[in-house]
Amino acid sequence: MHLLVCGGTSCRASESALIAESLKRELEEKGLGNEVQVIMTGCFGLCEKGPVVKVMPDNAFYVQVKPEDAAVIVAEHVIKGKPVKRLLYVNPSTGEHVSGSGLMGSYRKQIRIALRNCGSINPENINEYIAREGYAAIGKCVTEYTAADVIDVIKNSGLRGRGGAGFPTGLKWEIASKNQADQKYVVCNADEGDPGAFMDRSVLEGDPHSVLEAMAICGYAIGATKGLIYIRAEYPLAIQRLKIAIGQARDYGLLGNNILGSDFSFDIDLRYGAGAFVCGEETALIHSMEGMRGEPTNKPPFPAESGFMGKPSNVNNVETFASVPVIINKGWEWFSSIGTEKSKGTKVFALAGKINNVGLIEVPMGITLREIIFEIGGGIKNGKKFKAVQTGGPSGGCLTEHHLDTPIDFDNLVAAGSMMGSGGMIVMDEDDCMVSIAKFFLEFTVEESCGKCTPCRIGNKRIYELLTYITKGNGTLADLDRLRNMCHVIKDTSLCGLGQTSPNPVLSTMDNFMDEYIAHVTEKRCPAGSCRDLMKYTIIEEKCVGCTACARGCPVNAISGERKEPHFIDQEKCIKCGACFERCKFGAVLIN
Amino acid sequence: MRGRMTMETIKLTIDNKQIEVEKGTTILGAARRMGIDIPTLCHMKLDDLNIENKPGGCRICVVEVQGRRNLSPACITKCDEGAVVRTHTPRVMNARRTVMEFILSDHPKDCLICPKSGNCELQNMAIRLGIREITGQEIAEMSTYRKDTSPSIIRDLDKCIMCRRCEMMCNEVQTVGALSAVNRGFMAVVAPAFEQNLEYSPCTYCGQCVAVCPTGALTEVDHTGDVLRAIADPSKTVVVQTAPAVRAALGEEFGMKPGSLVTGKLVSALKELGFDYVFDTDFAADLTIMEEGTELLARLGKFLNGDEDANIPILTSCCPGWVNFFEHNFPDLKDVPSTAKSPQQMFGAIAKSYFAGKINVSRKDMVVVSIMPCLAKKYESQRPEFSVDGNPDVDFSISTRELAHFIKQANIDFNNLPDADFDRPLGESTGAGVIFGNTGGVIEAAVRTAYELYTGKKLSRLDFDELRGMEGVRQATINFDGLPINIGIAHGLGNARKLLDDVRAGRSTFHAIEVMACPGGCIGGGGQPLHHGDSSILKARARAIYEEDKNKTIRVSHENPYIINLYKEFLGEPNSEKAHHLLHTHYFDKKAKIIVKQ
Amino acid sequence: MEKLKSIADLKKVRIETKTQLDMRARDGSPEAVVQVRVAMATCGIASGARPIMDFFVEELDKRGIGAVVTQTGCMGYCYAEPTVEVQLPGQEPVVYGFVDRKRADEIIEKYIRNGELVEGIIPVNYERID
Amino acid sequence: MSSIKIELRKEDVDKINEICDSFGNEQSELINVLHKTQEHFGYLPAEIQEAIASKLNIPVAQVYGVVTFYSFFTMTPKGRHPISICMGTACYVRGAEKVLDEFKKELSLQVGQTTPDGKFSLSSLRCVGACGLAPVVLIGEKTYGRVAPDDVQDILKEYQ
Repeated sequence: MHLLVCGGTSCRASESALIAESLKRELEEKGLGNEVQVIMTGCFGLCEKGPVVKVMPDNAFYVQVKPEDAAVIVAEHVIKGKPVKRLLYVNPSTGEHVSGSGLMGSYRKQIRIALRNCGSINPENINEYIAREGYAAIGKCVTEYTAADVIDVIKNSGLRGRGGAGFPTGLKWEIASKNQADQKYVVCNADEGDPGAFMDRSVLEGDPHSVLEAMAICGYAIGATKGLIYIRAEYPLAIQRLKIAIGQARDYGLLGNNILGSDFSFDIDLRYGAGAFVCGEETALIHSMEGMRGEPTNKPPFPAESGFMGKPSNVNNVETFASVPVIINKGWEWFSSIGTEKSKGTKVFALAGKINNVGLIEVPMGITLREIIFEIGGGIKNGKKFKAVQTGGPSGGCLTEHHLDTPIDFDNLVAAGSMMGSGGMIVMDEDDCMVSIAKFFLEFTVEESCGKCTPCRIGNKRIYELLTYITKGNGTLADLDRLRNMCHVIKDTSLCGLGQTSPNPVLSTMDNFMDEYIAHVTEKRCPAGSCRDLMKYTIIEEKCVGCTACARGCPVNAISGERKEPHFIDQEKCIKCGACFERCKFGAVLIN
Repeated sequence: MRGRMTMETIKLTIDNKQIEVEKGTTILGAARRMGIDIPTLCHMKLDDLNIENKPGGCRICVVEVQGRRNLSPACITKCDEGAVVRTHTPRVMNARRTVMEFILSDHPKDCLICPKSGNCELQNMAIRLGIREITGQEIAEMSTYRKDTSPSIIRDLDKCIMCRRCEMMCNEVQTVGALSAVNRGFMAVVAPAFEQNLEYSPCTYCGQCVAVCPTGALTEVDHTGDVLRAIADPSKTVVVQTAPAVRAALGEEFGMKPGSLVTGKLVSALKELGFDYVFDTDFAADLTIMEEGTELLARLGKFLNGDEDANIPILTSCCPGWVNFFEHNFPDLKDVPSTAKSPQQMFGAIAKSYFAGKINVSRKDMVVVSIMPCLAKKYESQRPEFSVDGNPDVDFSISTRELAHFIKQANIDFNNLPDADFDRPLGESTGAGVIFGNTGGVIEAAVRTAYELYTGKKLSRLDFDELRGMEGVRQATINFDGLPINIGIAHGLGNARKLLDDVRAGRSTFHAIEVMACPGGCIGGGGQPLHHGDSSILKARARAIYEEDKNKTIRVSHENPYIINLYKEFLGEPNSEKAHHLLHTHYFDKKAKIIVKQ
Repeated sequence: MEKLKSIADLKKVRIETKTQLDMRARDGSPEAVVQVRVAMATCGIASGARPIMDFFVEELDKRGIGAVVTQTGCMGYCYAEPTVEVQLPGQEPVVYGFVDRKRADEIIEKYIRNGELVEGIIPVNYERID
Repeated sequence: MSSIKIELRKEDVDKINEICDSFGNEQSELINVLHKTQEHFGYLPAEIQEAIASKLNIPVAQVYGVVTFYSFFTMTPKGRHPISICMGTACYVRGAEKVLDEFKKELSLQVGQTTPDGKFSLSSLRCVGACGLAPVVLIGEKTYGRVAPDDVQDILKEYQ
């Protein structure tokens, strides 16, 4: 028998280590030290109800356990085999105590659809994919469905594009299917470029066949025989696994002519991106695949009309494709039963930032940010206070605690001033300055702007300069109005999605954290204490013992004072490097 | 109107007014038809020439379309049925103004001393939008680039606004490929490979990039100072020649309507400026016809006799941009073009030999200036093979635009000048020489002479309408008294490339091909008054050239009495040894080469 | 590899592979083995998963334990990389996080040999659809 | 005359031709050709771009336009130990900027530069996807996770 004690940060904070100690002591006393083991584990994702103890193999799940409960758990459950009812987890929807494996579903917030095979099959072995119903969906399509049937299934499922704006996938396929041409293309957008997002890469590395199969299904539906995967060259492992997968699929005849004995033929090639974020935009991506600068062009014409080499092309991203085979296998009814009214199924997020359980998660649409951050994510690192979460990368915005209980779906995120984007989710705490965060994203956009249209090429640069100016304490209230106007014009006039969304990080932080902007311009103060130019280091006379450590460590000799006398920082000379603060053992250096 | 019946039309409302347009019309097109002048900057369309620049990049032309989330660029947004468009709401006007401020925030403010001042589309837009200040300029970084001066063109990319017109001209129209958008984002700019100087690129100096640049980023090298100094130098005899296309365009610089012929005023102005002799490049054009026409007939004769080395088709060689183009791109075909020098260089060679001798001035004391519609002529005049002991046949080549500035600086009231005549002997020309300024003109002039010399008959009709027009590639078969001669014409180097590819592949059935580098021919040259995207200006100039031809008493080159005299007194026969020495040239392989290191 | 020319061919591969995998996992079956799956996505490899995988392959062999060590994709626990899933015949798989050589050695000696859980378990916090 | 001449070693010309041939000398394969070429030569100097342009029959200006558009392509040789600091959001909020500053200071280098001895080059990249290890630094193939500015000196010492 094993007693698993949650060692996640949040449970540790509520004395889970003490609980483990108590359990061990109780077991020793009862002479069970060798038979029953107490193990500290990682986070169960139930931090709100922590500390958590799980008894194996009985699967009993105790919540909000206190150190003094150790005795009763050992005495009742371990020795007598009777679960301690009052500590058992209560299913919030039924109000019943739950034990055993029936409990699993109710506390597990994640459902893996796109990631269904990631971390379970060997991605370099096609047989393992086939063993998990792999290539059954394309088989079903070519033998049982017409192209129109396939489009209907996808339309009815309510699947929306996972790459950004959430355009209905079935509708996109339908448009491409209706455009007649001698050649059409299925394009997989694997140019994942959001800084802090790696969902697509994980799918390609963990389950490449699901994407290949889905592209073939799409080809069948729209009448294309050629597929292209546009993948970042910075993803060598994903490229390698895709190549292996394509090779194996060809060997089996699952790509190539007359797939599974049908009339349908389809093959896939790789095209490499070369480090340009704008190539995530589909027209830019197509130009890049044609060997040109990845500059976007006006839509219409949409790729469905005139895409790669001027032929009708359907572009979807990796995660969208990865969801397709399951929908065919399990039916649209099943898929559309998950999620919210307008956003069906699940979404993969790369959860990162100031959070305990950094990782890749897949959650049903409609889950709240609170559930993601405080349950799955295990709460904020180092017990700090939650401040904001950034979704949608450089195109998205920051959401605050007001949004914690908003169900997440495409439309709610847009209404809240952010967007789904590809699924980066970066958590920020009280130490993060929101003006600096906005500046960080703008720096990214400035670097990644293709330079074709004026607002994005010059406007974003001007926003970035103004944000820098503000974080140095030089801005005025009038600058904030100017900033907002520039943001609105850039959104309103830019050529492609990159420019049209690039001001979002600024606008959303202005909407939610205006007080921080005002503090920067009126008080010349950074409330989060992160803007270096606005920091002021002073020495508290009473605490300073005159050890001279700070003065010796100061790179610009800004600190003076006699030995054993309080020291003093010359603000004119100080470069705010923080060396004195780090060196002082007496807490005498104060940062304002 | 009857043809319209089958055309699908679309009804929409712009600024509360209804309009019905053909399907596929842009909002900009529809608005212009209604007299609503939506401002544009990067967009440029030369109707008839099939040239359009529409990257949709500047975002000045944005308008509000009801139901659309964002503003739409009028230049590339097609009209939708029932659309409601507004072009001057506060939202639109604020956006347009802010975008303009963005552009200006990254543009030098040295308008007063900019070569484009007064003729700058960006400046005009700033005036039109009433920009009075650029907020935040103090903290705005500007993108700066190395300046580059080539023999013909000055690039000051600090002034580039990324309209991409030059890139489009250089690649799509001319297929020269010297320029490309380079870098990304704020530092994106149009430049040659490795941001090297144009001299190290396959640039032909056709100047079409300069002709379309809306700002002072691309301008011509200004030689008017050199010319002024030469005129002021009492030891120099300064001879000027003026190209045919100049007289059909110069008036525009003085507010005259496009197509005004100003030959007489032009001669007066040049005399006022102090040139010692005012001559006409048309004279040299007639000379060119004698040489090239003779060469054509000789090669044709060989060809008809079944000689495999006959080198048919013969290609014209008057256009220096075109010569540069085939030296870079078709060096394997460098024996195909006529060896005749261009009129500018023939003139220089004759002026500094025949004429200098006649007036007893030594070569080094004679300065030959050319007024050209062209920037490649600047480069051509500097080719080493066109000089004798370091003394060039043509000392300075200035463009129509430079001449206009020169005239203004010299306090000459151009519009009220009396007409004057060219000096003799190098100022007399025929109608055939005049039409060199238009696409098709050189070959038409050559046909007039070749026909009469070949058949020994007089042409009853001198206007070959089948050789005229604005189609990029044209062909016609002229009946030389039973011998059908196939003529090909291309203007714009991209069109020339098509014909050259055929020649290279052995598919060409032409006996003679005329190529002019610039769309429309010399009337659309890179040194002409800026057309700012209005192709009706080019057409008016073309009409003026044909009008001048019509007004001439002599319209075939071989009847020019001064030409006849020149051969009699000096050259002997066309294609004589002396003529070859002075009036013919050879070409070089300028293709980039990879040398394998041992 | 032979081409799969029909749904039946595909089914055959599926059933064969499934049976083989099931046999491996079933306690008491002649093919039963310990299965070790190492998360070898970029994040895992960046955190040192490759030497850990090599360690399992070599050590299990050296210590005479019948096992299949395979690579797999991202399990999602980026904060706890490298992560390794161990499945003993007849039992639910257990995921271990922060696996270094020391912990890998412990996993072999305690968990694989004796079925004793060791520190570093990561509770699986998602449902996987089949 | 002013024809441009590029000097290249025979084996380099052969290699470039081989790469272009392997992509059927298709102009639309330019980016793939550049990838392969950079993989072989380590960088894409002007002469090599000229040779590619000539082989694929496209203007060299266009090749240069593409090379300068994509941040993956470089015209300067990387150091023997290329250092890349991840500047993805996750790394940024966990202090990647300070780590980058420290590398800049220690090596007296700016991003995109190589030390005069050719030993180190410094670049920033967007996201290596090891967000659990943020902030992340890559030196060659080796990944360093949870790097603090104080660790920088020690890391560099490994390459002394």
